[in-house]
Amino acid sequence: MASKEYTDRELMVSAAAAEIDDGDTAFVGMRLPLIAFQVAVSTHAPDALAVYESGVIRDSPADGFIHTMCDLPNLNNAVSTTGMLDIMSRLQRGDIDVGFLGGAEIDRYGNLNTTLVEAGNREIRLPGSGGACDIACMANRTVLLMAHEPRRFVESAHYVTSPGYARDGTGRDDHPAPGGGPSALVTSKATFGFDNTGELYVRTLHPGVELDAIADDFPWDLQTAADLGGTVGQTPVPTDEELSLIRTFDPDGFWTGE
Amino acid sequence: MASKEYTDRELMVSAAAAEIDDGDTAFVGMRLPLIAFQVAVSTHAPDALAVYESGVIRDSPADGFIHTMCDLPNLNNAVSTTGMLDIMSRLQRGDIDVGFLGGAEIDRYGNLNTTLVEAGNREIRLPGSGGACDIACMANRTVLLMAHEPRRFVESAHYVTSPGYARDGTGRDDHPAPGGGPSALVTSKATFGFDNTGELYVRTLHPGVELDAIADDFPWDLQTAADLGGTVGQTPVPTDEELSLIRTFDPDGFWTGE
Amino acid sequence: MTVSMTDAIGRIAPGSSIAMGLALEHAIPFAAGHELIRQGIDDLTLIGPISDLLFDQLVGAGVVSSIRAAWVGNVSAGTGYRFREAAESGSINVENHSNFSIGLALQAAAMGVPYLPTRSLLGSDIFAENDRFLEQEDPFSGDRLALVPAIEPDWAIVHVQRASPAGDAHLWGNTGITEPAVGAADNVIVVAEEVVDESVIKRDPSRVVIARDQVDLVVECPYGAHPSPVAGHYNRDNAYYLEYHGATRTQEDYDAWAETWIHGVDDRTAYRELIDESALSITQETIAPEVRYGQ
Amino acid sequence: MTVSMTDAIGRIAPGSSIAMGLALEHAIPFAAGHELIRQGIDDLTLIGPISDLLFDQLVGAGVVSSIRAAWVGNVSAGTGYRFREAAESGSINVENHSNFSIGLALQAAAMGVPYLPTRSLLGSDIFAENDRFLEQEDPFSGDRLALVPAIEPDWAIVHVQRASPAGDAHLWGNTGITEPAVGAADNVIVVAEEVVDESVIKRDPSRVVIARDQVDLVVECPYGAHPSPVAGHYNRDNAYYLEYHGATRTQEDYDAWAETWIHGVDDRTAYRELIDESALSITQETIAPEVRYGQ
Repeated sequence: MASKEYTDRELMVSAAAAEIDDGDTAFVGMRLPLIAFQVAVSTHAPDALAVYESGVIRDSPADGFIHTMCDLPNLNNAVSTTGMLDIMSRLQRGDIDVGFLGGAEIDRYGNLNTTLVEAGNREIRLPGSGGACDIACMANRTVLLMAHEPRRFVESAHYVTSPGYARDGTGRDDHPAPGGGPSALVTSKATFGFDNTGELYVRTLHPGVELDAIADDFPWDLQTAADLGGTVGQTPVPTDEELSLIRTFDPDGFWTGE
Repeated sequence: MASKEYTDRELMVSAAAAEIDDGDTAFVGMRLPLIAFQVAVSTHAPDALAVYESGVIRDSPADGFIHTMCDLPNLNNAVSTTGMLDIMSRLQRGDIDVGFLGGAEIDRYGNLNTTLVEAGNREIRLPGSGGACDIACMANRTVLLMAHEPRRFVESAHYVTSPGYARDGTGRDDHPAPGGGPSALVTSKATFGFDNTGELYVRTLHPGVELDAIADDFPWDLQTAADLGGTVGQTPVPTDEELSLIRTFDPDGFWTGE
Repeated sequence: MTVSMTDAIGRIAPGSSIAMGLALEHAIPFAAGHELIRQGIDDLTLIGPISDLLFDQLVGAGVVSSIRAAWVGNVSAGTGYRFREAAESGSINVENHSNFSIGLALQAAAMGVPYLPTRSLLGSDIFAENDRFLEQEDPFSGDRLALVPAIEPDWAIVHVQRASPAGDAHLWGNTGITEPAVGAADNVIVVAEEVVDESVIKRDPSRVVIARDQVDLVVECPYGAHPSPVAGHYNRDNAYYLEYHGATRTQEDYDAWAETWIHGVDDRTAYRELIDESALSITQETIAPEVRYGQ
Repeated sequence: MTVSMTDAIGRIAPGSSIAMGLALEHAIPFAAGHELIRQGIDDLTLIGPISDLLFDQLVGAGVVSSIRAAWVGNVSAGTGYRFREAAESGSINVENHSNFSIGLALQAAAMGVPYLPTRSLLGSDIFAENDRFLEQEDPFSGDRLALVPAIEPDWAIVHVQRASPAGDAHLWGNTGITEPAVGAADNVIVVAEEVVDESVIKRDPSRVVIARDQVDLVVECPYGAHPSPVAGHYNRDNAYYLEYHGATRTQEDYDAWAETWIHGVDDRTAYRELIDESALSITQETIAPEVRYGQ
């Protein structure tokens, strides 16, 4: 692979930002989405609004690097700093267009585990849900981000922290929660969509990534857009403007560096 | 009756103020209790706190006359102006010691009607509950205030806006609400308590009032403290300090005049 | 999204349900109510905790078909005669609530759940007469609870001290059930004493009680809450409440009153000529201590 | 009711449940947590939404027996190693929540009801593994709901910008689930950057997030939330979070870390000598616009 002018995570941020439509209210959370929202609102989605479970509502990038949603630059000149129940109420009444989630494990139907994974005969305890379960249940759509590592793709999540689609192909039909479920997965090698039955499929490959090289990372027979009558495209590389913004928002590459 | 140095309503305010213990959190509402709290906190109950369903919390008299809890003098230098659900939550979790209620009708067991009364074959529509039903259900104890008029004392309230005690003598035992029920009724002629079965009895007579003169006002055989092994006392007249305070808080006698 | 009061109220269809008077006797959107009357938008369902005169005025104007509230009258004087007459004659339908039950109904809608449970209401005729409330045995404790179903108003109209053109509002003093109602309503009109630059609002985001994602229309209307008080702006016009009480005992009297106070003025600017603002102005000012953000 | 941190924490009995870190990564009461460790008050149940390091530190000190939370770790670096090791070994009991479920559990207690219903949780193993949650068919709509039972902590410890000696607190910036937790807890300790005269607080009653009737003890403790940020006072000490992550992979390493940062100082005054406050101070200040009350 030729040397790139951007890191994997910068590409992921660009791809995640593209999932925010102008006018969306986005539930942002931690890590890469913190940067992705700031890119989106600075480029194609000037009227997007971000809500954070701490209570913050923002319509503009922070004027300084933020490790967490509660860092003071994220409060300074915010639109509002209401409480968590108020933000979660927006989610529950269906007012959040898109929510971002990470995961240590994902299954074929977008169910995520951030609580407890198995490694050999050891169970590894992870930090847990935070607001992820709530976002997964109740956002109109969710965008999932994770490093592309084969161990993360599992036939069945050891613990379902954040529900995706039903494993019997009924999608969200019988799911009691009001949310629409995952609309995209962005890894460090590709972007994925979910078909009508809720099953993952490859949507675009990042530049330099071959389909064959990632198909083996999944313990099931991986679908692609081609199987669904479309074509597998290439993920757009971050534009110069996006890279400049990402490096402004994360000047030391804390979240988006190599 | 000799001319008095105070009005009926000034005496009622004094008697109502006496029902607030030092350290109490009192749910105040409208009209005479607005004045009574200010008298209590200025005299024997300096550590009493008043909460109002608008969200206001106060520990001191307003520096100016107030028609309603929301008048600006009641906000100015308040302790807090939180929301109604927050105040009602205090009530529901059992943190309100005493609440004040008025009524157009009261029955033998302290059930109050402020919604719909009968007058001959006409039903007269009154303003309704406001927070009265909630206070009646959930305050640790309630103090009821009303003008002493025979039509207000009824065998059975035409509409129970604010529950008192059960009409079968079981008090609050089977009542689902957490509150303790009425502890006192203050009219313009006497003060009343409630016995173990929840039935009203005369506790004290206001100066110049004879028991015989009020017994006929009730359509049932009125109990007195004497029937319960005590004695019917005389309601203390307002002290000079109380009268001076009442006339400071209500300089034109809007609530407390003749 | 800043529009004139005329335009804002013109968006409300006859037959709508409207939550108003949510901060109790504070910051009642009288100007909006009077514009509803002038435009003759009728068949309305009014929703609120208590209503200190505004609902009575709308009933008197004949534009109301239903009220879902805990108290309707005149806090200074007691009875609201137009409400009383309409309720007694059956020309309006009244759903009786307590302050808490109307607050919980709006909060349930704001939270996106079908109901909220409460320990209030049981044992009252408010509960007994209303088929919409349910009694439940609490599955955890066995306690008896009342379940209050959600109410989702078509509109909420809220009066605030200052708002950005986008709809973010600073509101202080009494708020009552403003926040639950704004969360519950499909559409929200913010009426502000002052529309200010967004930067003013953003300098104090923790003062924002209503954020833009909840707001559809912003109207600047100084003195728009008269005769109710607005913290930091003007006191309650007590005399108005007493005069109204005396002047509206009959429908004919109300009609004459409305001719002067509602139909006789085109808008709030003209209305302000009818009142003595100097008698209501703040003379003893309290300024909040400094609050800093920054980074 | 103003007391020293030592006195305040000394009132907490071993075996108590304590809600802390309620404003998420903002205004975490680290000073109070460190004093709990120094006094060896153990067998604690910790309650919170996410915990950005504080719970990990208490677990490392061996004073925790249970955690009821949605997330425990290090927001800058991911894993909290002391929590992970204790959870994996079974030396602490963990009740998994989502942020909303812990918020609703505290809100139910604050409201004085046994539970609150939600559309979240169902379909997750958080719901499936916990017998305390119940599934219900909504009696109004037939929808499937999860019922979250109330949690009443023995204590809530909350860090604020300023409070009166009586306990009325001005708090701004992120608040997370501070208000529900304060309403839910039997006892509340307010830790303030600044204890101010009551008159300062009363000049802005709408800024009061916690009122005295909910508060048992007030402690003045500047920099008491370090390394977390406090709006208007200091920024987050990001380096501290990264250093802690590297320095506490084993229990031995943690013990050495705690020797310096917790046991090596008697109180917050001594602690402040360990940090470079100038690197955290606010350099770009934003001052809230004026707010007036009055009459």
